[in-house]
Amino acid sequence: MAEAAIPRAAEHPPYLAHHFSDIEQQNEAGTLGMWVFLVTEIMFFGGLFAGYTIYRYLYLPGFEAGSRLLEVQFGAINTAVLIGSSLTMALAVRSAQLGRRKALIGFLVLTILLGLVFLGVKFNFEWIHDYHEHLVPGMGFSHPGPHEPAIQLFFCFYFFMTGLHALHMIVGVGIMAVLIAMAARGKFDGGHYSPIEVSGLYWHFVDIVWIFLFPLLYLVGGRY
Amino acid sequence: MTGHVVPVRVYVGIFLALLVLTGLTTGVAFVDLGPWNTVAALAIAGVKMMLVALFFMHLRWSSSLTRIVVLAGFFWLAILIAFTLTDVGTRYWSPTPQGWTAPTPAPAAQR
Amino acid sequence: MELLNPNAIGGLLAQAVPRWPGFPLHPVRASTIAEGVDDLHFFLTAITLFFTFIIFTVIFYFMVRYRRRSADEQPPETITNMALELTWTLVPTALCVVVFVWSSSLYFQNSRAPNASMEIFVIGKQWMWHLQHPEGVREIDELHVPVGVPVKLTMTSQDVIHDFYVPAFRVKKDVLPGRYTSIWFQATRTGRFHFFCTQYCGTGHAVMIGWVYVMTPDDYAAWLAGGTRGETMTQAGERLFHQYGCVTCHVAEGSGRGPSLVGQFGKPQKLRDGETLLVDEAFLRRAITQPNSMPIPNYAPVMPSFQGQLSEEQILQLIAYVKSLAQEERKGTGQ
Amino acid sequence: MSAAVAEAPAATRVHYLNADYGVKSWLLTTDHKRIALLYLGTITLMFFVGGTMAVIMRMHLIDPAGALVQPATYNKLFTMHGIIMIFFFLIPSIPAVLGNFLVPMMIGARDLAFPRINLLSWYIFIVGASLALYSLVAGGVDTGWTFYTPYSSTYSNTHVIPMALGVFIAGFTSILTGLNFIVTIHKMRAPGLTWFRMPLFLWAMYATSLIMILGTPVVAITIFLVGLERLLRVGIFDPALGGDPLLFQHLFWFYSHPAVYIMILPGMGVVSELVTCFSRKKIFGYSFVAFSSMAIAVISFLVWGHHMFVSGQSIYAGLIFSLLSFLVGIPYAIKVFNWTATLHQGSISYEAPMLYALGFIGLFTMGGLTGLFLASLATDVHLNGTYFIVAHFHYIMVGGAVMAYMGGIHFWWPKITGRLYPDLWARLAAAIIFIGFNLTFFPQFMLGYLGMPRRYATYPAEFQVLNVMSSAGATILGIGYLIPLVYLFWSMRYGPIAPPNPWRAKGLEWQTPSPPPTQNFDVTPVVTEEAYSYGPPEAAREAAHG
Repeated sequence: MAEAAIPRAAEHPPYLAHHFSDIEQQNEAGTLGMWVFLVTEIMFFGGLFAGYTIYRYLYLPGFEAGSRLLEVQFGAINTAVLIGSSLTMALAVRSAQLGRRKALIGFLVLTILLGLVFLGVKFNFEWIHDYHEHLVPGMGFSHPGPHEPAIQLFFCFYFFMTGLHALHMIVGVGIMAVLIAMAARGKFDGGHYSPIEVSGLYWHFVDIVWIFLFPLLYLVGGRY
Repeated sequence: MTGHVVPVRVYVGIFLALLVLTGLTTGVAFVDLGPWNTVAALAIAGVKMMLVALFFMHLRWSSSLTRIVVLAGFFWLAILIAFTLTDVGTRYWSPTPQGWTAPTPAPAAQR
Repeated sequence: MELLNPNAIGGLLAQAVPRWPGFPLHPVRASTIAEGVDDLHFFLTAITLFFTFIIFTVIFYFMVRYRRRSADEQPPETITNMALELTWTLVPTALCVVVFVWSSSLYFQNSRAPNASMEIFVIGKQWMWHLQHPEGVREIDELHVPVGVPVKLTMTSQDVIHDFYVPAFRVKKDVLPGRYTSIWFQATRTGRFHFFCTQYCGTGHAVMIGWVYVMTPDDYAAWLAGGTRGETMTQAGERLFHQYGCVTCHVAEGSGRGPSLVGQFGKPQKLRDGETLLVDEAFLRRAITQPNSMPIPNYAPVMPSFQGQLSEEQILQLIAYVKSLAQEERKGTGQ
Repeated sequence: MSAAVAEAPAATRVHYLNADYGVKSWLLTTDHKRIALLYLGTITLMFFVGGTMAVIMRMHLIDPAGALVQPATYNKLFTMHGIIMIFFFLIPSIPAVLGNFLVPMMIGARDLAFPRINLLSWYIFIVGASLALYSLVAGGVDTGWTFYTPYSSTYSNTHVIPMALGVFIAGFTSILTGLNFIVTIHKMRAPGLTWFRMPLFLWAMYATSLIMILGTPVVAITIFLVGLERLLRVGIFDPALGGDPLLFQHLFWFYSHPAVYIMILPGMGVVSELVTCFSRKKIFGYSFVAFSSMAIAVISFLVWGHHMFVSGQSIYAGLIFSLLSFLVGIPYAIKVFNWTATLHQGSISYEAPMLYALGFIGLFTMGGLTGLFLASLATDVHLNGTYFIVAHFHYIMVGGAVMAYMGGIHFWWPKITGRLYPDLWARLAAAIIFIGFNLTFFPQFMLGYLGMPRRYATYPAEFQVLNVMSSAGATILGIGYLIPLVYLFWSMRYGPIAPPNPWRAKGLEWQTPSPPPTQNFDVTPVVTEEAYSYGPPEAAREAAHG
């Protein structure tokens, strides 16, 4: 059988999968694969955004009343925290590109920390607080007032959307941990940074989802 | 063999811009602009998304195929929302907007 | 909007179809719109059979004519014929647009209930139909209507989605919980016709069927008189209007905390956010169950929601009473 | 074309089937060909599970008062039949089996872009399928495959949550498979294989993958919300909270109508391959057929409202959806006419795959044209929810997708197993299926027009004659599907050894020995000609044009 076609082990770096002809093709495939996956995520969150838009159109006063029950300062802080983690992630990708392992690990750790801060603020200061305020649908929701059913609908959306987003954050933090372990073992030294770049795309996407969630949930109809 | 490396100051610049925009959108929410509040909030969120996508996600330096994929994602989301709104939005338009007239009294009532 | 006269074109076609004894080719035509819908149906059947016939015969001809005669036979080159491609793109498109215009004009024409049509209220409940005449007669799984009189059914469901379908009248509409949907028909023949529930609604979906009895006006009047004489819907509505304290706010002269309901039904009502809605059954139902989702200018949104306290039947009776207020007001001004 | 590969007898040559043995080699394989066979086994099992339910239902409907089962059981039967046949057989059938096997080979690659994700999709499919089977064994679901709320979320007391979870998980199979195909077709084509030299099967796979990745997530989140609403007793579809019952239908049909195209588009890709190979001619209007696949992928997302014409949707939205539903039919007309024109002046041979392809064209034409009745508002009011709809979508799915799937399995069987099946039996089975199918579903068109509603366990007596005819057809159809099961298994052991290219077809997949080696091609092929270059050989054509 002709061996020339299949690159021999010498020019066959460990991270080049057998079915790709060269590293360029593998990287492009990885990036395109992640972007296509992010499109499926846009549609996945899209189902909830569509439902939110319809009910906001139908019950605007109720949604505005529901939105005012949320603390906007925690939302703003969380947005800033997440944008910060996007910065550290971008810097992590950059240091991976330049092959600086220590900086890469440092920025990845920073990204995880900021992610955990976001989840901490979300869980301790918002969800627990809402639970005590009886604002969690299905767990003793009661908010007597004119728009009671519409407010409950709003909180259904609030918990579904932020819950799904938090789930994606947890998965992202898990990915970062794996990357740190691999980086520590020097897997990304030889200029092979595609896994970092792809995880970065995922993380930035989760940040973009929150960039839309924050105004739609916290600022709908204004705070005056 | 590295992809496009972006200088740190560009990243930090984008980061600060995003923080400013977050502050802006929160601030604008405290000003009563009526329906314009929603438009402002979404516009600012759109600008922030473009910043993150173009610079942090390197969309600005990536192939046109990737850009088409991203646009397709948002276009399909727009299809879902727009077509559902065509139903919800026009549901209570009664086909004949003229008023209602009492039914001719049923035959029994005449006798 | 009536570009094509649906009845003229299809009429000829319908006559051409032979009447098979005992093996009905089309369901009984017992309402004014049945003719038009059947004509469109036959036109579409004709298109289907025509194109199917073309495709089948061309394929059979090619199969016989160009069957492989020797193992390594070499057929000539395929030449792309742009003209042919365009014809079988534009012709189907044109056909589709024609059928679209015809069916949409027919549909819009059929979707408008004539003005003074007789009103009947239908409540779908898991696996039975309550049908209520304004005169107070209540029927289960049966509907008596006079022939030749347009009848408008205002329908709602107490639990899941049902669907009221009378094949003979070619009318069908889902019956939704929490909302009114309506259909209308004008029977053209007396007799007994099936009605079905055609939206899956659980175990008894298949037994949620019944009969529409179309009677001559005299028989209908006799039946109506003989029916169980309870209070009419309007009287029941008035009783509820007082029992639930509506009268304390909705004072007739308009001096109460709520707007006066006299003469309101059927008129457009401007909401606080500028939208104008026609005050019809759906508007009143939303006002009763979710009063604050539709704030009225210069009235405080203090009305409590009656969601859950009033049954669907009671809401319908209240609406019938509010309609009667509009009727009296007109009669008052009429004299 | 690359030089003909030196042919060593299959028994001694190393190919993907005998390269490795043992259960681990199958359960941990990342070879797209083995994963395709894993899918083949799984969905064949699911097909016969769903099929038995269909036969029971048809036997039940012989008697207007219901001959076999209680109404509650009948409701579970048609629900499970729908769910298993759609989510666990039809949607994965051609993309996961034939697509997985052929996409890398047709573009001259060694494997899909993400082999490990490919194996992960099969495991996700297994988890989803076992959840569905658990729900079936535990007592079944009676919400209809459409899961309409508020019945599915509040009123049904059957095992909706495990089934909803099963469908939710199985959705990710489609998403990951679609993602794999899109990246593979974009990034891993052989040198010289431009987009317009690709076989039309790949165009169909690409269009189907677009629908899979853009539509499936929406139904995944919708079905997840139904499960959540059952769990927490509160949710966005709850009418008591002012939830809009139509919102679920919008979100559900946004995916579920394009899902119908996920089922039929791959079938059209297969038929394009079969018609060209067995009439030994280049496809008529290649770019028209290719672009109509893409047009279908796009327009299919704009038409879902025609499922809701009578559901209380506003009549203005109905107008928009009706016009677009008419326009989505045009690309199908183009495809059917182009296939028919391909037969012109061809040299047509009638092996079993060709019989399935011709059957497909005929039945799909009828199925597609009856769609016009349902796209037009006035007639849809009368026909919605009746057996006319059942007949329409069975003509498309069984007459179309399953016939094409059978044709594809028979056409590539020599390449997959290296064995030839007995062609006489195969033609007999194709004929039986064609006859049984028509006898089953044509009477249902008339039942529908006469007004018999669907999903009825008992029905008025005047519909009995047509129902008995339909039940008779169902038995013939059932037998027709059993026959291939027998002779295909037989052929795996006793069938004659297949040459690399038994049908003298032109695709890249026929340039490797059958069954192909694990790495598909020893030398990555270079493509120099257009797809289906069945015409006279290169030199003769120059002379003709010279």
